[in-house]
Amino acid sequence: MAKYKMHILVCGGTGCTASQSVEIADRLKSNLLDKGLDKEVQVILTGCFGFCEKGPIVKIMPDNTFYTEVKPEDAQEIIEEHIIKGRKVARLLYTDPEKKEHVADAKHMGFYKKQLRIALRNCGFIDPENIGEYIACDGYAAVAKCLTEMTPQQVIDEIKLSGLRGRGGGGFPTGMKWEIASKNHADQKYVVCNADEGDPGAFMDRSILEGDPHSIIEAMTINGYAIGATKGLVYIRAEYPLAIHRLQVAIAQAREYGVLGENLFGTDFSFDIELRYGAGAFVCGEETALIHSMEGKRGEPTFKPPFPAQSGYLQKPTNVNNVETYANIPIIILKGANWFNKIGTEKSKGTKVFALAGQINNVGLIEVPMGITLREVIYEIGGGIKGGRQFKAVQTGGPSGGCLTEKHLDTPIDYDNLIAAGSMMGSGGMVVMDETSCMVAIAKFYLEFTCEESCGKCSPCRIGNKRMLEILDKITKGNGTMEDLENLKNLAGVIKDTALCGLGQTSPNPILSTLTNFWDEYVEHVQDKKCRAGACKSLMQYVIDQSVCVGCTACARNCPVNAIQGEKKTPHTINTELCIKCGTCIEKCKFNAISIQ
Amino acid sequence: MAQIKSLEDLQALKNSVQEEIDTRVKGNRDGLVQVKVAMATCGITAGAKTIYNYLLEQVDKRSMDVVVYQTDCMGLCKDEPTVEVSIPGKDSVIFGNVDTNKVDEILDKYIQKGETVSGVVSK
Amino acid sequence: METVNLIIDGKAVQAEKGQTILKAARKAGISIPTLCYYELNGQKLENKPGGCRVCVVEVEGRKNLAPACATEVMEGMVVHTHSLRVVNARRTVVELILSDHPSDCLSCSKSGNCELQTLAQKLGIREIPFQGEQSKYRPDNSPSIIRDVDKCIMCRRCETVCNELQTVGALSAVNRGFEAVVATAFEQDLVKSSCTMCGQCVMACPVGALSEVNQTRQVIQAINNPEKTVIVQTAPAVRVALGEEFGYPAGTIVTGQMAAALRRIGFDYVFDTDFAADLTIMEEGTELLGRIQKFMEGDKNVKLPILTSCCPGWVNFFETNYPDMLDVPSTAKSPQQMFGAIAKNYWAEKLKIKREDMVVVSIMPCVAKKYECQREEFKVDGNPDVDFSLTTRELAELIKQFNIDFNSLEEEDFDMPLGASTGASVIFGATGGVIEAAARTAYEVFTGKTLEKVDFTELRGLEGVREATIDFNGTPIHLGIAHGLGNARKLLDKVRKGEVQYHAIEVMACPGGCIGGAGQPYHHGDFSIVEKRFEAIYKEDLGKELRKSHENPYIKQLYDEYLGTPCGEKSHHLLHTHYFDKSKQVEVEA
Amino acid sequence: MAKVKLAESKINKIKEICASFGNQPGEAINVLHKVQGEFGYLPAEVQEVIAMELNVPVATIYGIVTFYSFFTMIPKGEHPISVCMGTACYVRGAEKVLDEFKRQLGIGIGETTADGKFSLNCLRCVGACGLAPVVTIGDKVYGRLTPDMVKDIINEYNQ
Repeated sequence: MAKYKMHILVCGGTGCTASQSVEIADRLKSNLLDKGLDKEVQVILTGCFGFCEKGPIVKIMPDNTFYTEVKPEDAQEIIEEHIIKGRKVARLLYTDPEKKEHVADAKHMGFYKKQLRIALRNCGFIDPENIGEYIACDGYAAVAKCLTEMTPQQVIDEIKLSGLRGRGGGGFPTGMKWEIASKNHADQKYVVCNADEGDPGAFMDRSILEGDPHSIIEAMTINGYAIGATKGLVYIRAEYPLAIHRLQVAIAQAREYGVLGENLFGTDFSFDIELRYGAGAFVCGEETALIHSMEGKRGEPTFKPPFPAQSGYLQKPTNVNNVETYANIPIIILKGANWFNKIGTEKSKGTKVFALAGQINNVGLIEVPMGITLREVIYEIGGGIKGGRQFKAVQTGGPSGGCLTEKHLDTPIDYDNLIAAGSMMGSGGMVVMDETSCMVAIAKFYLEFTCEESCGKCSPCRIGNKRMLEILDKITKGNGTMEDLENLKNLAGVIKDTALCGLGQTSPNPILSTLTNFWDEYVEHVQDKKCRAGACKSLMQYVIDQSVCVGCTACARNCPVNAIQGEKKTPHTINTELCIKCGTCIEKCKFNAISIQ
Repeated sequence: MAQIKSLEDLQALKNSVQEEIDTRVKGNRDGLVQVKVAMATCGITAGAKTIYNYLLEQVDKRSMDVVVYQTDCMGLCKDEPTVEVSIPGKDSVIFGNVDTNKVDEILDKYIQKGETVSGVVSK
Repeated sequence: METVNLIIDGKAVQAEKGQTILKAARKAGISIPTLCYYELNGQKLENKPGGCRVCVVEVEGRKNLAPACATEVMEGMVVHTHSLRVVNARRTVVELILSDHPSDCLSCSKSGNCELQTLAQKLGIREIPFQGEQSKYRPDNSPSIIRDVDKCIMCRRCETVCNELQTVGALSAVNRGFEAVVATAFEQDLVKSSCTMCGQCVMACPVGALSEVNQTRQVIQAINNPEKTVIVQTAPAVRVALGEEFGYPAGTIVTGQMAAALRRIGFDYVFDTDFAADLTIMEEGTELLGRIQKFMEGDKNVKLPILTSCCPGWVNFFETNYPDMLDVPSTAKSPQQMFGAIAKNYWAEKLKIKREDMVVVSIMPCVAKKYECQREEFKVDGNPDVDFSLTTRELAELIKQFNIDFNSLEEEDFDMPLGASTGASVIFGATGGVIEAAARTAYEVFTGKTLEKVDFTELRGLEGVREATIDFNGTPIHLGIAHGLGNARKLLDKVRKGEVQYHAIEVMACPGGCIGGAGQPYHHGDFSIVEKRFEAIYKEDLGKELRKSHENPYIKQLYDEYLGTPCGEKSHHLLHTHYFDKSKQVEVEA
Repeated sequence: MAKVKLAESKINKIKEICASFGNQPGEAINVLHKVQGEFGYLPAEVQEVIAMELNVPVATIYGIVTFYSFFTMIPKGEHPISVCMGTACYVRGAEKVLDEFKRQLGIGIGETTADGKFSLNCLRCVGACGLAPVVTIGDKVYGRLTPDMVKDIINEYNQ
């Protein structure tokens, strides 16, 4: 078979697929066929490149040319210019926002420079639907090594030594978790991959499943071998059709190639994997709730202990790890714990994938070594704040996390530092906010989410969060009192202290952290009835600029509640008591004399 | 497809598929020797395509850690086909009027042994 | 037994390994308040979702407060059950629950029996600092049970009882978050669900979300209507529990005071359901012997075992779940309905009044009886044999409404003839009692001999499923007993599959039988109360002069004067019934 | 005898799906996924039949259906509109887009227009955060939306 001389990698992640990347790949292929180049140039639909802000992404290898925001109609030009003539299509290249220069080679882009891709090592690089490509990148070599050269205890020891901690939120040491499960004896044990990513704005697990599904299969098999389980289950969100498809394809291929099934690598060890579908419940990310959901029940958490490692799925010892955690496993086995534990900080080893979002230039999925600072992430990788506005806060950890401020920008990111700062790692959402974001409204946004996703089992979460939301609503509407703030503080503390599961215990974090870091803003809402970000509609006031108004009466005539007074040809005024903030006056004013304050 | 039943099976399979992905792997790695063939219309007319194919073939044959790719016209149209070689830490050089023999020479002498090879048209 | 040492509130405590902090503390005399926790000791039922968070305690070294009901003790644990942190959290949690609970305590049916009310009082809550939205649901009025879902606090007790203890499955937690509540499928009325009206959910509910339909007002109206002759009958289990409502210790027998109180209230005749229980034995016993006789003669069509049919919750249960076995249970009506039929026919004829002018009221330990007396087959031209069925609790309420000083009442007797009874009928109130009563009579009828040992102790007990073989003069008679519908299901499934062979099976829907009925004074999960009622029932039996139903002279008189023979034509018409298929069926839509 | 009325083809389909999961109660969620995939929603009658086939109380099935936001008892519109309310979309103005859809269609979240053409829902992060705010209609994804684009989008489906 003739070797392909060039490879065109087209991002086949959900984000890029949503903006027609599949069609781009098809057009590239048909253009190649027309030019008779289909045997020389290969088009591959890969997993997510991470740089979603500028999707769809097309990358040409081996010269590493990175095209952004490609449209199907660009396919012809890419083939005719780049492939045939070797001329890069300049207009599709990434432009450095600061230097205003085109950056051709992806390695030199600010977005990628500081990243270290371990969990995402194969995403955006291999064809996820081709097991051969995974094997070519050392795939299944780790499980082969475990099964043929290592005892289960050695595998556990290696993971323990690596210092890997759970990437799903809690940060529990993975090796220790495996060890507990291995020591509980039972006729049947289970390995469960938690792919019920529910954190709004976090999509690393989905990207890994879409871009490198075999790494999860391999890691789960290693996990099964280590703890003595022969059955694996992936609990995956039904809202992730592409990830489900890729995983199904990968499982079928793995079975066909004999790396999943009976007597793996000629040993006595057998392992197989099945899929279980989530049905839209954030709380199912909590492992006991997840297990109940897999058993076909309401996904309500139960008190631990018993831990799943003692009594989990169908009351059998069960080890639950999240997708990103698993993605780290094969490479740790191959490169060794001592390679891995050199990356990161003292207590947090390796890398972490973050979903960078919000008012930032480079929205996307990034993987960085633990210990990197927020400043590096936001300004170097993220390319700074959109529109050159002022940084205000960064929210990490999603609904379970908190808002960090300017003073935390140089804190090295790791599990413990984030908790100490009043937030948490969570699954890796990172939302950057500028001065247009109201911190009270942001706390309310997260609480709305928690309220909607609360399972309702325990009273602090079911009723307490609702009451906190009502208080926040009151405050954003300008009806809050200082007593409300006191109640809010007490409630947040009690909910954190008494809720049944992790979701409930962490649900007050967005409030607690904003109360701590943005107390003034709360007080402003309560005492001055002002929202400095201009985000709380009820606190906004319509004002007529007396120096601009000519007294044309257009506003007064059109005001539906007669809130505007003034003599003809003299500046008008708005009676704020009557004003319903409908915006009609602004629409009618020809002199831009009316503004919102 | 025969099932993978041992470490050796896996290694054998890996070797057979490695090649397909090699072009990509090399592109992603830093510190590799880069060989670029100017493949604009002028170059192709002068036979750059044959050179490009021959380069790929020979790099493979020699199992060299060299990444080969095409590039735009280097502006040395009179010397086509041209090949630019960049060795990390050294200035890149461009060889003109390259034929298959010259390719062998570039690979064996210039890249592997660091010897001087004639035909450099530009530095 | 492995033990661990821990310190609770500064006190060194030794506890069993695996025990919860709650139980260890209770054993050490330290009380920790609970709300959702519910246990029926000995009945294998424990509801501990860990949901209310009222029982949280501080465990040194732990980040969060721990629920005492679900946290196991550990060696060296140091627990604080009433630290400032705990008290503040507990109080806030109860305030939160109250903030989503209607404040209509004054008129709530559970007032005085409400565990939330007691808790709020104990914690000294005088105001609720949180105002906000309250849950609003449509009320559900079934013939027996009222669901006021607005009051549901998601303790899940009813759900656990309905699904695990009773395996009825009418209730489930539905929705999520603030909207989460325990409800029926599609939030329909209970009558449209698989509910058997057993009422164990009412018994378990700590608040007023589930309660019985109260009919005291209609009864007072009937009593005060000069046109009506109002007759009351009282079930066996009532007399051993009613006293609890007036401060007597559990297990106190108040039969005489009860009869006196009923007379004070103004009932024209104070009769006893026990009379009808004796009658039931005559009918059901005869039916059993008839089936055994036919079986021994080789009749292949005879249905054995015979199943008792006194319990209306149980009848509803098999009509819904075992429609293929409708010809297996005895066709004998329950004592309540037999009494009603006799009262409105025999007794009305004696009094020379029309049945429409007679009102029959029953006092029952049961809420399903309210449903039973309204079944169409127990009505004649729309007039029911039993007009109103009140629970033990409603009777207590009635007594209180009439300002009767129950505790100082002189004991009185029932009126005759329908107030005459034997010890056999009294034990109807406890699990195993019906089958024992039947055995006492059947033995003598079958063998023609006098039974020397009246007490069949092998049939007694509170184990969920029991069995015993009784020697009928050389013929072994195999008997099965189940109480609690979950246990009944276990037994019936075995019968259906032919795995077990019995001649007769007694089933009672409630744990303990009628003494643990849902119409009895609330025991709040303290099953030792039911155990004491159990002892009292057998004490009452022992104190009776006559202890076999067929020896009841008025029963003999009734047959001689009116009915003829047991299972005869007249009996068949008045004292027997038939059953309906109440299972759900899929029908093809045209 | 309480009767549940349903078309024969539907009854058979449900039975077939339940049987394909061995009529195991533990497979309830998988069954509900499949059945909803088949009929688009899970009306009471359908839940009754599933409960019978899996031999679990229908209250339990209803408890599951009402727990998970993916399951619905209301038929979706011909063109189901889902507005992403993930953080990235929220921060970039998804709420305003949602309000505009509500206004234009005259329906609230979880509702379907009277003509059965559109239904409106919120969802959490489709992962197209680079395109925020994002709306999906059927399989089609609309990114970088502003409220003034809403009317035209609806018109696309109204021809």
